[in-house]
Amino acid sequence: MKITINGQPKDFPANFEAPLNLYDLLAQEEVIGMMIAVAHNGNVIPKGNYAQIFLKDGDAIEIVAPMQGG
Amino acid sequence: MKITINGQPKDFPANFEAPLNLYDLLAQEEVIGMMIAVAHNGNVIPKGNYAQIFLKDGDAIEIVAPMQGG
Amino acid sequence: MKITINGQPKDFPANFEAPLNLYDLLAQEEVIGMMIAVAHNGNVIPKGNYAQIFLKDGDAIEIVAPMQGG
Amino acid sequence: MKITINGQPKDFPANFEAPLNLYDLLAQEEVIGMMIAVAHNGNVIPKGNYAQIFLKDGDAIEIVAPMQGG
Amino acid sequence: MSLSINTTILQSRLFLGTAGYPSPDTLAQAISAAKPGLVTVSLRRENKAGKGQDFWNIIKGFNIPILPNTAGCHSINEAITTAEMAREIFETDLIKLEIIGDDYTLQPDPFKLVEAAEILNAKGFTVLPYMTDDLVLAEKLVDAGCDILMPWGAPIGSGRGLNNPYALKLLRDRFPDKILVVDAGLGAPSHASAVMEMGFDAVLLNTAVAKAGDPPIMAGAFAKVVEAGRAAYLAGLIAPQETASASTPLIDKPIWHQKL
Amino acid sequence: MSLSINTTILQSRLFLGTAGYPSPDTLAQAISAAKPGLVTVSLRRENKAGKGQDFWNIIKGFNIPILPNTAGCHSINEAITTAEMAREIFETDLIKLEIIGDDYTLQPDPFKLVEAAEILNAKGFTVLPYMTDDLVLAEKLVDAGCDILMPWGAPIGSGRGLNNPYALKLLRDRFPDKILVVDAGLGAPSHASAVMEMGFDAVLLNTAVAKAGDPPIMAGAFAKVVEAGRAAYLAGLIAPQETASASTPLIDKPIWHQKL
Amino acid sequence: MSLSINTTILQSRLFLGTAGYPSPDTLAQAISAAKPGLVTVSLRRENKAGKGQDFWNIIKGFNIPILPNTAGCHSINEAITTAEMAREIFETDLIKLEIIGDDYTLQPDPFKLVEAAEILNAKGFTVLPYMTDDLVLAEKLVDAGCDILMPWGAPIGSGRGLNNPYALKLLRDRFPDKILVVDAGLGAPSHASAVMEMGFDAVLLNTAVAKAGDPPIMAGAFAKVVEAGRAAYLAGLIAPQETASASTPLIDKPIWHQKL
Amino acid sequence: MSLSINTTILQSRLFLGTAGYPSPDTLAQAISAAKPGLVTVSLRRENKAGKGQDFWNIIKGFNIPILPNTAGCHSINEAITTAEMAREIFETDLIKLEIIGDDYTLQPDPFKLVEAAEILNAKGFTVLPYMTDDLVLAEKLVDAGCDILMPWGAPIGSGRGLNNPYALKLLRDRFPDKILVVDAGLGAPSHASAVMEMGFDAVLLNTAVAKAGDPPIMAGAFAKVVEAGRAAYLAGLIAPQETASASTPLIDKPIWHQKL
Repeated sequence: MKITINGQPKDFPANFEAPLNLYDLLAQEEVIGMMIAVAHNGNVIPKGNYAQIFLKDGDAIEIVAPMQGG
Repeated sequence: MKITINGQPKDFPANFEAPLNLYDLLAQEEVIGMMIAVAHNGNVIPKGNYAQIFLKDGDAIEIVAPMQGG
Repeated sequence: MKITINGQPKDFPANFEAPLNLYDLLAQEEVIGMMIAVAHNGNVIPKGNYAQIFLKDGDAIEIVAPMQGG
Repeated sequence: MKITINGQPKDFPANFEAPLNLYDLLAQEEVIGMMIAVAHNGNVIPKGNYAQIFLKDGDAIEIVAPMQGG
Repeated sequence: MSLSINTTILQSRLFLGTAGYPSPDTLAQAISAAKPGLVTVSLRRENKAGKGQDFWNIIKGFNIPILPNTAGCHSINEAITTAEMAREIFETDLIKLEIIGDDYTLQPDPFKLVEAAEILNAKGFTVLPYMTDDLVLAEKLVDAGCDILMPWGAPIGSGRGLNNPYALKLLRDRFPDKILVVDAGLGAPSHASAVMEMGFDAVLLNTAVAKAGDPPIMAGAFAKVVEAGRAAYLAGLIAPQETASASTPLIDKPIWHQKL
Repeated sequence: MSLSINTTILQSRLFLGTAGYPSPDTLAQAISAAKPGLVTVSLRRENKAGKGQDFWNIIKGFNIPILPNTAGCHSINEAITTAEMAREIFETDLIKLEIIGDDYTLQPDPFKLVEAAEILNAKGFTVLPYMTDDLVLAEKLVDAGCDILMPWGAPIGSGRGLNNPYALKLLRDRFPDKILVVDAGLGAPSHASAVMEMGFDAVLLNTAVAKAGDPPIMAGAFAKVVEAGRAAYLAGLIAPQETASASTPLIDKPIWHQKL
Repeated sequence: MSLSINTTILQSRLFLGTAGYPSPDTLAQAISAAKPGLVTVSLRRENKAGKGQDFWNIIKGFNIPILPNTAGCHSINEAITTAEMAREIFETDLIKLEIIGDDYTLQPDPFKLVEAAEILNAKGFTVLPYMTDDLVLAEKLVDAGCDILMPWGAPIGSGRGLNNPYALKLLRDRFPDKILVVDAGLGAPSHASAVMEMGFDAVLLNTAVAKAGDPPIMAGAFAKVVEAGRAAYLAGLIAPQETASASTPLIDKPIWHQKL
Repeated sequence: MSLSINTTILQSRLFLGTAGYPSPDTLAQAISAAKPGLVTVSLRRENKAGKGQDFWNIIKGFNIPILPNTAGCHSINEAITTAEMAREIFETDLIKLEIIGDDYTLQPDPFKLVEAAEILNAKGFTVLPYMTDDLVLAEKLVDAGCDILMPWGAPIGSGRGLNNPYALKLLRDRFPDKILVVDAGLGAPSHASAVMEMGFDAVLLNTAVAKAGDPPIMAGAFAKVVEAGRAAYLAGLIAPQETASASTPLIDKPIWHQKL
C-alpha cells in the first residue's frame, strides 16, 4: 500500500494479519525517540497513541520537529 | 392610524375611501418641493413614487435633507 | 578698616603691630576647617597661604564652598 | 612691463610719453563694454575711473563678470 | 492632467468638507477660494422648518460634484441606508463610506468597511472608503470592487498630519493604478503638499480649513499647495543627500580666492 | 502683504538661485515660472570670450532685483572684496554673505561671519548672512547691523529639509521684527511650506529646482507653496490635537442611526 | 515586578527569536546573554537525519518557556494545524499566531487573525497574535479571547523601529490591563527602550540580535535596555518642555557673577 | 573598554549632575544607583552656617571624580575665576566650561566659549566645554586645545532628547579621536541609548534623573542603557531596511503550507 510521508509517497507491504500501525512506521522511518509531532491525514496524533493508529493505503503522514523561528 | 415621522408618532384619520398616500403626507408635513429623500419603513422611495405608496397604521417615515459634512 | 566678605562690608579694628591676615579673618568667620576656596581681591589664594596674606582697608574676600550643580 | 591679468602675467611695452592706463588695457583685452568689474591691485575701480588709473610694472588686474550662483 | 472619477473631470485635487465653519457665509467663501474637486456633505432629518434647505442652497450654487458621506454610521446597515438615501437625494453614485470603529479616534472599522463596500459596489455605487493605512485592508477593498481608496493621515480633526508616512508610501507603491486620496488628520498645507509629493491623487480635508483663523484664506492656501505638490511630484523631486554639494560652481574664481 | 528690502518691494517671497541648471534655456524658463523676489548670482573671471555676458543677458531681462553672493569665500577679506566687486558690477547694496567654515558641509563659519558682517554693514551694504540656526550667532549678527538673517535648513544642496525645526522656530520667536529667510537644504515644496507656516519671511533655494526632473515646473510649484504657506501662516493654522474630533455634526440623525 | 503569562513567571521582558544566527554556537551564546523570558521557535519536517533535533538540543538546555510560532502560514487552517502540532511537540498552550497577509511586508492579515484567534482560544490555546497597530483589530482580538497582543513596530526584519508611535501609545492607553508586546521591526536598543518607556509589557525581537555584528553582545544590550526602559516607565519620566530650565541653582553666587 | 580622562579610568560612561533632587538622601541614593563616571558640582558662597559642607559630605563619600562646572557664568572672566576656585577647592584640573549665551535657552555662547577654553587650557585645565552642536565651533575648541567636547542634545532641563541628530552624527564622524559627550536635554533612557548607539563616548544628565518620579530608579535605568547603548555600538547595529525580510526560514514546511 502507498503512504505519503512528508510529501514523499512510499510503498509498504500490506499484511492483513498484522496491519501496519503508526508506531511501526515511525520506527521504520527511524524517528522514534526524536522530539517530533505527527499528523495522520491532517489530525495531530498524541505521542502515546501511535500504536493505536492503523494505516491504510493512501494515508498521509506528516512528521515535524523544532526549527529556528522568530 | 399612527405613523411615525422622523421618530415622532403622529395620528392620522383613517379614510377607507381615500387611503393616505406618501405624497399627501409629505404635503401635510409641508416638505414637498424641498430637497429631500424619503424612506418608508426603511425602504428608500424614489421621488416620483410618493403617490403610489399607501400608508397604514404603524408605518415609519424618515425624511432627510442635506447637511454639512466632512 | 572695612573688608568686604562675600559682598557684606565688615569693620575690623586696625592693629598696626599685628596686622590682620587672611587666616585670622577666616578663623573669626568660623570657616577654617571647612571645604572652601578663598579669593582675595579676585585672586584665588591657595589653602596654605592664608597666613601670608595681610589685609588692608577696602579688601574684598570671597569664600566659596561646593554646591549642587548640573 | 609685466602686468598680471586674472592671474596670467602679460608683457606690455612701457611708453613713457603715454603711460598705459587701465582703460586702454581693458580695451586691448577687448572687455570694454562688457558687464564687468575691475580690481587694480586689490582695489575695486569704479567704471568711470578706468582712464585715470595708470599702470606700472608688477600691477595685478582682476576682471570679473556675473556667473550663476546659489 | 486633471483627475477624473468615472467620467467626471474634477476641477481640483483638493476635496473639501463643509462642516464646522463659523458661518454659512464663511463656508461659501471657503468653497469659492478652494474651488474643490468635490465637496462632501451629509444627511439630517428634515421638517417644514427646512433647516437643510438653506445649507443646500449654498452648496448647489457652486455646481461642484457632491460627495455624500455616511458619517456617524456604526453599522453596515446604517451605512447602506444612508448611502441609498444620499443617492436618491443628490443623484450621484459617489459615496464616502465611513463606518466608525472607535468613538474616540473615530477610526474606520476595517471589518465592516469591507462588507459594506462589497454591498455598495454591488448596488452600483462608486465607493470612496475612508480607511486606515492598512495594506491588507486596501487589498480587500480593491477585491470588493473599490477603484478609489481614502486612507487616513491621522485621526479626524486632529491636524497631526501624517502619523505613518511609511504605510502611505507603501500603499502608493502597491496600488499604482488606483485613485488614492489622503482623507482626515491634515492640519497644514505642508502636510497636504507632502501627500501629493508622494504621488497621491488627491487630498480631502475639512477641519484644517473650517477651524482656521481665516477659513477662506486657508482654503485658498490648501488649493494652491495641492496643485503645487502634484506638479512637484510630476516634475520629479531631488533625492535627499547625507552631505552637501555646492550649488555655486567653483570655477574661474578671482585671485583673492587663491589667497588662502 | 509683499516683502520689502530697503525700499524695494519684492514680487515674491521665494528667492531663487541661478546655478546648476541643465541649460541656460531651462534657467530662463525656471525664472519665468518662479517669478522670484530675488535672484542670486556670483562672480567669475572674465576675458574677451565673454562667457559671463551670455549668462547676464539671460538674467537682466527679467528685471528682478539681484542678490550677489560671496560663495566659495573662506576668508573675511575674500568676502569683502567679492562684495565690493559685486556692488560695483550689479549696482546693488545687497550681498548674500557666505563664508565657508567647512568644506564638506559647506556650513557657514559663525565667527568670520560676524566680523565680515560688521565690516560690510559699515561699508553701507545690506548684508544677508547665510548662517547656521544658532541663536547667539543671530544676536551677534543683529548687533553687527543685520536686519535680515538667513539660517540654513540643512547643508547646501542636501535636499534634506529642516534638520532642526526647534531652532528655527526659536529664531522666529526671538526676532519678530527681523526679516528671516531659510536658505539652503530644502528639497521639496512641503519643506518650503513648513518654513513659511512657521512665520518665516521668505525662502531661498536653488538645487531643489535646478536639479529637479523638470526645473521650470518645480520652480512654479515652489513659488505657489511659498505664497500658500505665507497665507496659511497669516490665516492662522489649527493646533494639532492628540485626539480626534468629528467634523460632521451628529445632530438630527435619521432613525437607522439609533438602530445600534 | 516580573511579567507572568498564565501562571508562568518570566525571567525577562525581552522575548528572543532563534532564527538567522550565524551559527548554533552564536545562538546559544545570544540566549545565554539575553536570558529571555520566552524563546520563539518554529516547525519543520523531520526525517531520520534529525536536523531538527540538533537545534532542539541547544534550546531545551536553557529551560526557558517556548513560544512556538505559526510563521509562514497564509491560511487559517495552516495556522491551526501548526498550532496543534506545536502544542503536541512543545507541550505548551502558548502560540505566536502569525498569518501573513502580504508577502513583501510580511504584514499580518487582520481578518484571518481574528478568525484564527477565536478558534485557537476555543481550543484552549494562549494566543499571542502578531498584529498590526490597528485599534479596532485589537478590540476584536480581545473579544476573541486574547489577553496578550503583539502589535508590530515595523515590518519584520526591517530594523526601522517604530513606524507609528501614536498608534502604539493609543493601544497602551486603551488596553491598560492586557499584556502588550511590541513584536518585529526593532533595530536598536533605543527602540526597545522607547517601547518600554511607553508602558508596554515586553518586546519581542530576532533580526536585530541575530544579524548584529556580535549577536551575543547585542542580545545582552537589548536585555539591559528592556529592563531599564521598564524601570524608567515605573519610575516616572519627566515631561518634555519647549524651553530650558536651569539644573544648577543660581543662589549665593560669588561676587564675580555680579560683575556683569 | 572603560573611558579614561587623562589617566583617570571612569567607572561609567554616564556622568551625573547633583542639582534639583527632592532631598539630599534621594541624591545620595541616585548616585549609588547610577555609579556615575563623573559627578558635576558647582560653587556657592559659604559662611559659618556651613551650608555647602553638608552637600559636600554626601558627595565625597562616593569617591567619584568630581567635574566642577561654571554654571551661571555669562562672561569669560567669571568662568575663569570660577574654574580657578573650583580647581583650588576640588583639587582637580577638570572643568565643565559653561558660559550662558541666552538666558531663555541657557544655550552656550560659542564665541566666549572658544576664548575661555583657550585661556583655561593654557592654565593647565582639562576643559569639558558645554557647547552647541556646531561643527565649526567644535573645530575651534579643538584648536583651542580641547580633547573633550560636550555638545547639547537639547536645551538644559528640556528633556526633549536630540533636536538635531544629523549634527551630532556629523560631529562623531569628524572627530573620531576626541571624547564626545552629549550634555543636556535628554529626558528618557531611549535618548541616552540613541546617543551611545551613534558612538558617543558618554552622556551627561541631571534633570531627567533629579526630576523623575523616583530618581534613584531612574538613575539606575540610565546607567544601564548607557552601558547597553555603548555595547550595541561596539557590537554593530543592523542597518534599517525599507522592506521586510523573514526571520523564520521557509524551508521544509509541512504539507498544510502547500494547501494554498
